[in-house]
Amino acid sequence: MAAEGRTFHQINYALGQGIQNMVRSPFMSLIVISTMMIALSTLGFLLLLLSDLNHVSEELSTQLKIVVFLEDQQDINKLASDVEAIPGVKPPVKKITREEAFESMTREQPELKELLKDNPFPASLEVAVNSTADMAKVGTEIRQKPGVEEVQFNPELAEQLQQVQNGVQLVGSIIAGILILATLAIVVNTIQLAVHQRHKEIEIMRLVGAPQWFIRLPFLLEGLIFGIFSSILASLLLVLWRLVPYSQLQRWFAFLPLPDSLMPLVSIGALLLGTGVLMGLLGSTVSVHRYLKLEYK
Amino acid sequence: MAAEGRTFHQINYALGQGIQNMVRSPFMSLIVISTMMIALSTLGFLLLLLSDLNHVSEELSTQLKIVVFLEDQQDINKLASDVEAIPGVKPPVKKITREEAFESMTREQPELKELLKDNPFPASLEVAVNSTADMAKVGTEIRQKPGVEEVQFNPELAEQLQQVQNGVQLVGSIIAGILILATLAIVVNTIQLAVHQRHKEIEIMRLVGAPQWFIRLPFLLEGLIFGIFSSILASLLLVLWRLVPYSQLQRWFAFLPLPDSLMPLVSIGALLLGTGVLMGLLGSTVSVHRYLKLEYK
Amino acid sequence: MIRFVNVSKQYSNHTRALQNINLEIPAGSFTFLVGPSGSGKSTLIKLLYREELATEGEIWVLDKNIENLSKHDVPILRQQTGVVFQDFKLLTQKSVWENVAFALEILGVSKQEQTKRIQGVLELTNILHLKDFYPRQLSGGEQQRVSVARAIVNKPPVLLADEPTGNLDPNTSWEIMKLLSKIGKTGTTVIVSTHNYSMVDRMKRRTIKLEGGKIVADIPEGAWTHGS
Amino acid sequence: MIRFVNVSKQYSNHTRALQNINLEIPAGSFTFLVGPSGSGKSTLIKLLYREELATEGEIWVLDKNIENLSKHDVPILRQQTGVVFQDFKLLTQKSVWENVAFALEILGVSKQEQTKRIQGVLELTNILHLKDFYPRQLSGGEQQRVSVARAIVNKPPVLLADEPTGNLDPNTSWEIMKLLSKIGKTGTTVIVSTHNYSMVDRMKRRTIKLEGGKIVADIPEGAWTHGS
Ligand SMILES: Nc1ncnc2c1ncn2[C@@H]1O[C@H](COP(=O)(O)OP(=O)(O)OP(=O)(O)O)[C@@H](O)[C@H]1O
Ligand SMILES: Nc1ncnc2c1ncn2[C@@H]1O[C@H](COP(=O)(O)OP(=O)(O)OP(=O)(O)O)[C@@H](O)[C@H]1O
Ligand SMILES: [Mg+2]
Ligand SMILES: [Mg+2]
Repeated sequence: MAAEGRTFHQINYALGQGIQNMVRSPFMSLIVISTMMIALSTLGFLLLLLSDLNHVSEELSTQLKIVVFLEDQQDINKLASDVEAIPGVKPPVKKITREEAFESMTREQPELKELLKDNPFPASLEVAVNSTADMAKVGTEIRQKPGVEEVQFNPELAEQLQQVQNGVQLVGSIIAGILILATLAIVVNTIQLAVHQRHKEIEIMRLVGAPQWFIRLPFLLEGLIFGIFSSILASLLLVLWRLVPYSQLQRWFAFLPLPDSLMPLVSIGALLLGTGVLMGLLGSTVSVHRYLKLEYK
Repeated sequence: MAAEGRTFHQINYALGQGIQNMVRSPFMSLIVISTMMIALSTLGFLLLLLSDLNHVSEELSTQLKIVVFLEDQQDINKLASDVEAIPGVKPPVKKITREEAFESMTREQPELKELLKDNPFPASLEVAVNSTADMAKVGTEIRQKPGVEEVQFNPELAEQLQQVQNGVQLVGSIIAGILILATLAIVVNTIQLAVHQRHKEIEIMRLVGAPQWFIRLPFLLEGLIFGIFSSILASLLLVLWRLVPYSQLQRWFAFLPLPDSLMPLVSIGALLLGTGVLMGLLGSTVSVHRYLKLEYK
Repeated sequence: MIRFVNVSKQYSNHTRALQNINLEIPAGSFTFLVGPSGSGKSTLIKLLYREELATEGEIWVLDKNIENLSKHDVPILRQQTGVVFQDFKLLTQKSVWENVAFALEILGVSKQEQTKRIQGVLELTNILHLKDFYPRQLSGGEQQRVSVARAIVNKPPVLLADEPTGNLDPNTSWEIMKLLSKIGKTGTTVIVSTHNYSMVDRMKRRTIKLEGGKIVADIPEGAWTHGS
Repeated sequence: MIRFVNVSKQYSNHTRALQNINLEIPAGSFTFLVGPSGSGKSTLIKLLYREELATEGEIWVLDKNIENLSKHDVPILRQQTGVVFQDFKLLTQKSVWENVAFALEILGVSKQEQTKRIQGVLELTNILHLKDFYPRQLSGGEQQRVSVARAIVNKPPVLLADEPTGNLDPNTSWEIMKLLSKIGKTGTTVIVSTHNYSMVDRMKRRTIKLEGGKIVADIPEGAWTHGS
């Protein structure tokens, strides 16, 4: 029991040391945190951009619609729900009755109204798909439904859009991968330099008889705190970007369906936190190890 | 004269110190150089990617052509050279004579050959433009030339492509800007940490009477060498990327006109060298200054 | 008991700092180590807490051949060995009090007990008024006394002091030396290297004289002058 | 000539290290500075090469009030002042030879002249055989002698030695002290702080005794014992 009490006391002390070290070397803490923050926010910024691009191209692809013309006297509601049931279709399917079609056509060209006695326009459905890749498949399936007069869509355009999407994703993943590696290396390097500054201290602690875990623990805690601080700061930077310059962009590119929600920031923030903490811990473990593994002569 | 001789000798010594310091702290030099290399190569990689994307979209846009049909009995060569003279046109203009048109049409649909006695196809020109933005202007100008029967092109498609190009460039510039700032900050931070390791040494040199320039010069030289080394290494990494994984990408994306040349690497390498050297010098100047500006008590 | 058996130490630059040392130091005894600059005094002391490893021979401390200690056991050896380092080796980021406390924290001594003990040694070494200062704010002699305080605060069975009065005036030196000698009387084995020959003459304790890495004299009730 | 006029020094933590010091030290003289640990000896020396600035008063060195030196002039003052630091202050990344050479490089002395002079001082301090070693490879006393060598190599008009024999055995201490005294005879103003009272007794030079930051004795042909 006494031994346990001691250990608890010691752990407490060692953790306190971590905080103390940070506070007493503000310059070093500042540099490490700012470097980590910069690396993480660059990473986060890129991930956010990719997520936005993805959103845009997805939005664009749902603007590509399959138009389904119905045979006369068909129940538009029933067909609509049939179509909605097809996998890959993004509900709701938009229904345009014969009357609505007449309305909209004559509104565009009022002179038609006089020329036409009868309503020549068929009822139709506008079907959006979840992914442009499914368009051809969905189109063919709809064509086989009873009561469908004609199906119109542009498979080449869909395919091209799909290719652009794939390209963006590929390039994005390459950049993200490289950036993740770069961030990792930079953070570990920075922490190594920071720990190197203290190698004399580590040496003295060893000479005075401090056990390895006792020396290591404060550094681990520091790494953890560095990770938490820097990732939170990086996330705040992203929120700031989203709130100010980004909304300017949205105004300029009004024709692009740029996403509005702050949702992706939550998951990116979580990712940054995870990465930051992991890198902080990893960095300090690796670096302290350098000085602890030295032979006890 | 004696004074000058001294100064030369001293400069020599101070520069030698820069080299000596690097060699005698291999760990620090390694960390600084590798961090700079990583930051610079990430930057360079991105710039390369942007230049490639630009190339691709430019190539794609020259694949969008204006087709010019000629009136009968017109001199195709003369019109072609007239058209080539229009600013914005990318020479050479491709000439398709009536015979060639007949040939190519009947090759596609052999049954035509029997149906047609006469050759109904007009001669035509295929005109590429340097920039899709010019397409409408060039098209209108060609239409006004004597002997032109009809001009066909798709201004909407051109405009869309132009928008995509603009988008890529904007996003690319934002990323590049952010990355440049991030690289700058990280490099300066790293050098600051490295110099901080030596602040005791700097202090001793000051106490022994070394003038400021004498202390500063070795650090400047070190910064310079760090910059040169790391940017050369970063450029080599880019060449490596271009030689191995990139050619794999070229094979996969055979349908995209990915550039082949190593030319952009030259300018990017030069840019990295400039950035690296500048950041190295800046970083060490700033950091040493921290310790030199301390009041002489 | 401390025992050296045929111990030699050659540094990596081929300096032969100790040559074939054989020595027995009984538990609870007090021993001076003297000799000219560079004769191997610090090296001998460094071997005892494993800052350096002997090139040859066996070194027995607290019934263990410390040349064969496992990674895990080295910190324990050092916890049982108080060392006054020739260059003090204070933690620059910690105050005087915290530097001394560190030696107790690694043993898990309770805060209450710590306060009592630290207060005690800082009074003994006459630096209690400096307890909140950092090493860089102290004079040379004050730093040296912090190093002494840290070495003795956990009452180690072995106490090694390398030139513990080099930066102290004669009166303070005498106080510190009396302190070390008193600690020796409580069962602690004390080894003190020194250049202060008037002190050695005055203390009349066993004195071992090194020269060129060899023991050239071992006088039971030593006086410097006997050795030279 | 060195002159202190009403000099006081209070450190940022309110320690009053020197109080109202008035002192004249003629050019080319040799002066001991003694006093208990923490009495202000190092502070007085630090004021003379501007490691610290006085809180009050004027300090004249080489005909200048060094309290008002411009940024540009401080390095020049330091080039004219050889200092043996109490904690040596050697450049860890440089060998013994390079450490000593550094003091000449900042003056732009030619390589040839350097070799001659460095060789000379390393012989005088008896560490020529260590010239290629780094400070961490030296014993305490050896490091101290490197610091002495660096301080005297450029024959400065002022030589300040702060406890230059604290890590040296009596024989070596005596050699070093004789060396400093000899330098004093060539017109250099020498100030030596020391705890080695037998040395002071033996040298019979002017001795200034500090206590609590005040001058409590100033004996022309001083002996420690007179002061206390
Ligand atoms: N780390 C080292 N590497 C190489 N040589 C060393 C090292 N430490 C000490 N030496 C050399 O070993 C010899 C003995 O050194 P040591 O420090 O034991 O002497 P010392 O008796 O303590 O001297 P001093 O009284 O000057 O402190 C010296 O010649 C010294 O140069
Ligand atoms: N940088 C500093 N900041 C605050 N206080 C200091 C500083 N340097 C010295 N002191 C204090 O000033 C007083 C005089 O110190 P100084 O170093 O001059 O003493 P000293 O006479 O050289 O002593 P020693 O013989 O122990 O070296 C001491 O009480 C010391 O604690
Ligand atoms: Mg020693
Ligand atoms: Mg002092």
